[in-house]
Amino acid sequence: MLLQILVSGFVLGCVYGLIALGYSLIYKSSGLMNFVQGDVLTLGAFLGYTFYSLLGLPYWLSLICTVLTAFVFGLFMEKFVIRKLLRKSVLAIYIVLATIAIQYILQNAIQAIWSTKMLNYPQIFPVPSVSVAGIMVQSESIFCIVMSFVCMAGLQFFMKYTRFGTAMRAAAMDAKAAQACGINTSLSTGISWGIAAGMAALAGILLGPIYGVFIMLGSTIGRKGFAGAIMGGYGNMYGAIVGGILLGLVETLVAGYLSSTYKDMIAYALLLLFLFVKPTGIFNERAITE
Amino acid sequence: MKRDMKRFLAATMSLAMAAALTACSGGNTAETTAAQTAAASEAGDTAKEGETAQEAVAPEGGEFIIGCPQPLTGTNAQPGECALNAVKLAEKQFNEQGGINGKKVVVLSYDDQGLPEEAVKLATRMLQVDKCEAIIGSCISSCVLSSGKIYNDSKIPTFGTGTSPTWMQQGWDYVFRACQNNDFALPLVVNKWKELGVARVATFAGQDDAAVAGVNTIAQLCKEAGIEITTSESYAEGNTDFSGQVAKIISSDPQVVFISTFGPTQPLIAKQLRQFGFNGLCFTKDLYQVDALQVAGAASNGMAFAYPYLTYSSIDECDDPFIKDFLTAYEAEYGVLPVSDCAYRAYDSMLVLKAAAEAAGSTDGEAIAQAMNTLSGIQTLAGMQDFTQGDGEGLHEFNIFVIDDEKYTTWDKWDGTEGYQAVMEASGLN
Amino acid sequence: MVKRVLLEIDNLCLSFGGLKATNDVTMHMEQKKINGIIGPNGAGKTTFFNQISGVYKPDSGSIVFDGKRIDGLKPFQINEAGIARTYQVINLFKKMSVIENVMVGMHPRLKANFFDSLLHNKKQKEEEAKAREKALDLLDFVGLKEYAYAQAGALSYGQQRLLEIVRGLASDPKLILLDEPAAGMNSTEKVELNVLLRQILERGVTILIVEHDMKLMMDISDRIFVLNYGKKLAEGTPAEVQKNPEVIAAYLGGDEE
Amino acid sequence: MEKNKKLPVAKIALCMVLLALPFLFTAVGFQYGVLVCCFAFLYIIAVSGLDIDFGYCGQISMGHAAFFAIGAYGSVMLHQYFHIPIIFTMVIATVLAAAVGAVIAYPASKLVFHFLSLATIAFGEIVYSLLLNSPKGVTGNAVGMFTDSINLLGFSLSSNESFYYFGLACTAIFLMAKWLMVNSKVGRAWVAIRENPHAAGGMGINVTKYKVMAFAVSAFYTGFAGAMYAHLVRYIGPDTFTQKQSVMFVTMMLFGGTGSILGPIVGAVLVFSITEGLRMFEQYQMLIYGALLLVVIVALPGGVYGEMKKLAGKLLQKGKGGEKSAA
Repeated sequence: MLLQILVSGFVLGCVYGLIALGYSLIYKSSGLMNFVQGDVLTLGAFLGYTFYSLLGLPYWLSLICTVLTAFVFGLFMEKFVIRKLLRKSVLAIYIVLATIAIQYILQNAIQAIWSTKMLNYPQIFPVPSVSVAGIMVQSESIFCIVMSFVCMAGLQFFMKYTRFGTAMRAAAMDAKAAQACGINTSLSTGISWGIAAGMAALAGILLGPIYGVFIMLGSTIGRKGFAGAIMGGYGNMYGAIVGGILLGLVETLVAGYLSSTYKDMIAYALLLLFLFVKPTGIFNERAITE
Repeated sequence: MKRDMKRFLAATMSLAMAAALTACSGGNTAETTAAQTAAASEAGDTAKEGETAQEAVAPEGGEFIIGCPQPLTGTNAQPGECALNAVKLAEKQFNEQGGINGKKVVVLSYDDQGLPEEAVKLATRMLQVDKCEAIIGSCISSCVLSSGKIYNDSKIPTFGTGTSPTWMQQGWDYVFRACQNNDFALPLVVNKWKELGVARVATFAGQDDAAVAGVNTIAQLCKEAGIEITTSESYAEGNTDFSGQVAKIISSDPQVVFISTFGPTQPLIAKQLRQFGFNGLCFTKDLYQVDALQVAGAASNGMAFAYPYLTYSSIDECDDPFIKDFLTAYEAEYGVLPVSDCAYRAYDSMLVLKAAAEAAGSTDGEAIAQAMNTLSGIQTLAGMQDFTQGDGEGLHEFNIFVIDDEKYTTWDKWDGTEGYQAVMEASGLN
Repeated sequence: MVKRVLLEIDNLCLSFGGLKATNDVTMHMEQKKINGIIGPNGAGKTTFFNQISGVYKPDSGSIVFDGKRIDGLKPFQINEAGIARTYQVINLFKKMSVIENVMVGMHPRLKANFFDSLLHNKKQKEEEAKAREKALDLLDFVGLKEYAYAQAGALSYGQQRLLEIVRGLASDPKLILLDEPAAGMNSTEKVELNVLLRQILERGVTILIVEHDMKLMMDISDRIFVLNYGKKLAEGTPAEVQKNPEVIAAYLGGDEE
Repeated sequence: MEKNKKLPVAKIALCMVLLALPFLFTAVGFQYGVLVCCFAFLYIIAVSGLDIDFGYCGQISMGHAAFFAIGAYGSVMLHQYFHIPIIFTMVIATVLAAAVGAVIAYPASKLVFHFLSLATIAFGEIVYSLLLNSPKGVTGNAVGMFTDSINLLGFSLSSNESFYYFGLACTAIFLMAKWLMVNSKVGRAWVAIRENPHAAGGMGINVTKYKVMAFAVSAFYTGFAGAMYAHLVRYIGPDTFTQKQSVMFVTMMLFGGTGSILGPIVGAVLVFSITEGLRMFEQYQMLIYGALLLVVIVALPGGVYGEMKKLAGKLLQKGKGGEKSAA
């Protein structure tokens, strides 16, 4: 049973990690906080369902379409709301409130468009589940793990070594200084919000086959992803995945061995412990000192 | 200066709109309600009620206003929507046959978002502002529980559409139920377990009122029947991964798993139980919905439940003529079949309300309440309802359904088939 | 008048990851004198300054102020002990009015506790009135009285500098630390500053200035300490320091070693 | 700070209207308005408290529903299990909420924006799950708890009208207390911490102590509002105290404008009446609410009242023209 719990805790942790990557990316590249990640995940699940089941595109194509649509949604969200507010040099809390407003709009727009029925992905991989050390794991879950690590590595490489990635980090450190050396900061923040939305949608289309598609799919996972990002070290890409996996494992172990009723409570208590004792998280990330 | 003017306009605009919204929403008296329901109902609504009433027998005088608070947003939006559609369908059908006691039926719908606080606020609003004379209540038991007292004190007959026993134990004479009470259905389930020689049961429950009440009843009945509860796990609303709980359930080696959940969690728990290796018999508290069947697929085989009726993915699957008429009318009206059984619960409540009003010969609350205790043999989707036992409940016996080969069947038909053998074997019962 | 030492700093050391920002510095400062600390950029002046005002905690050594050890205390405790400070980069409360900025400076001296403030009782009302009046006097002292109710952020650069000094004086300190007060000032403003510092001295407040403007420090300070690479290079009257070969070498860039 | 030389006539007129409001509503046949006002009062108190914590002291809190719950459940449980008269249980529960606020504020005082908001979210979630699965079902878990209405000196406030006057009095007291606190040494210390915590420390303000004080005071306000809520609705369940409620408090505060006495009042009344008003759109209710919220945030980032104040300030400035504004 322990192995069973560890494997499924790891899978859940990777899902949290994927969301945490989005949070850390936005924080690292724009110093902002975005509450919409969870609902973009739901949007991704519904979009994936539409492309894959309704329009009948092959899975990999619907995956790309979903991520692109979400990327554009992230860009528009940044361009028409966040940048407008940033230009008005408004209190950071108003930007958070704007993302909460977008959250309400997104949740209810999804319900209006796709109705409240629970939708289902037909089987994606020929082999329904694979046995890992004697434990039957759904093949979609394994695909989800692989994609999480691919995203983590890709993002870390992108942020550290590519020209555009460094420009993003500079923009976050000090927008004025970055603009002084010719970095189009608004474009870089836009791209970072786009990538974050794309990744959340990716998590959505990955989770669709595992959990089914319904309105409230993303809300709790979004919050847990944020917790994972902080525990790993807010703004650090490795930290996001490690924090997410840690949270996933702790949650599943607590549910299995301690008590399932207080599972969430213990997870949040662990987060509080991290925040009070080591806010910079496992990777001691000081992306942006306030 | 231009930018300031724009900002000033925006500020006054939002002030003015807020005032207008409160005034018109609060102050709407009976006349505007028709316009309001027309505006609020989905696009799928057919022609204005006014015209259709003219051709059939026109209800002569006055209106019978029925309030219908349901969760139309949030996690329980799906059952809420089905319940509202069924009540609107009943409203249309009743008005075509001359309304109730000659009065035109007017249904006002509200969204309580599944929150008890909203239900309480709505209750005051429905009684004081919109003057509702009957309530087809929320399918969320905690909402019925929080607002029931207000309806009862104002002598307004209320039909809760939730299945938890709690809100019928408060001694409210004006609150009735025309759908399943878990405390009546679950003894059948435990008797079946005794029949099969089940000795070890595990339970898995949500944390909402109905789920917790269901698990407590099962625990009580099992203690009496000498069946051991190996473990009782729960999950927080919004969670989708139950691997920790499922692993614990399986390691406690139960013969049967009782699942007390609601809405989208049913297929998730079914899939994860099967995936982790438990292929034995499972019982769910409420109906195992048809959309859960589609999502979980083969994992739903071996899921049983005691319930008055089923939901169908196509009309011809249904063999009960009364339900068939309802489904055809529902599909004609909304273009889709009801996914959640809350549509049946709400429709039956309207049928019973109509029968009680006609028996009492008036739409007055007290008269209807008195007439209720004399009602029996009311033909509804759930079969014959009988309220003469005086406990305000219409349904007392149910049949047990099972899912075999991804389709609904009754327990008797399923008994002895090879699917039955496989599940019994997996449960260690033969 | 007997020469009483107000601030005794002995063998102060602080290093940031190997870099010795303050390297075994010993300084004794007399009361009612203008003490100046000079040194080339990066000599560790501000770091030394921040250890006195409690922003950094020294690794070793002691700071004794008016007979009491204060190294390692939190900034607000050091302020209560009687040391006020200004900042190199202006740190005013921009959205508050000018007079409020000054009244915030008086915070440690106001005795009203939470409940007095909640009830606005007689004791609190009197204290507030006295504080407001004192703030107006202080503002008048530097000629900012007419802007009392304007927003601090709206003042000119020079005026904000003066406000910061007055805010420091508001808590009746025994010692005020001025961090490069002359930065960005033209020559006439520097003369006015000199006059202002003398007036502050008359109010019985000892002054410690950190500045890298040699000429200004020479005619303002009574005693000068020279820092270089975190070490105390020299100490003495402006005349002595000017003649000191090591100081000249440090400034003209001809380092020994 | 506002100039307190308001015209006395306007003040008296306002009091008269507020006192007569219930009769006006019943005359017009809109008794529901009285209940709406009762809810508005308790939201004004809760949001004014949150404004002290954020608007003045600069500490964001996304978990204030937890204190709302401590006030509500504290009062109900004390009354139910210890049979203490309700008016005392309300006070005890409020003090309890403030104490818990102070305890949680101490470690949280060194956290900054993002981390502080997540810490408060986590605290809110912990309190919510404790309410839902309390040991031995003492909070009634999912079923919730019923309670009676307040009886003040033997006179029961069960009717909406009577609760209206109790609410009006409490709101007046709490707003007056906020005005007194804000226009004093404590208020100045808070604003200094909000403006520049580093410099505030340098000015002799014990930043941690004042941050904890601000958090505790705001928990006191929100706790009392929770107790009022419990005895107005006379039923409380865990679903009312979710993170959605905390977000509602923050939205009300920001909608009106922070750092002022009138801002939270305007915000609480406006947002509450808009959500009530949108009720007729049923399932599209939250969609329209989200869209409206977004439009107002982008158009009026300082909040409705905040922007009005700025605008009025500018008009005044232009009006005076000659006055020697700062060089």
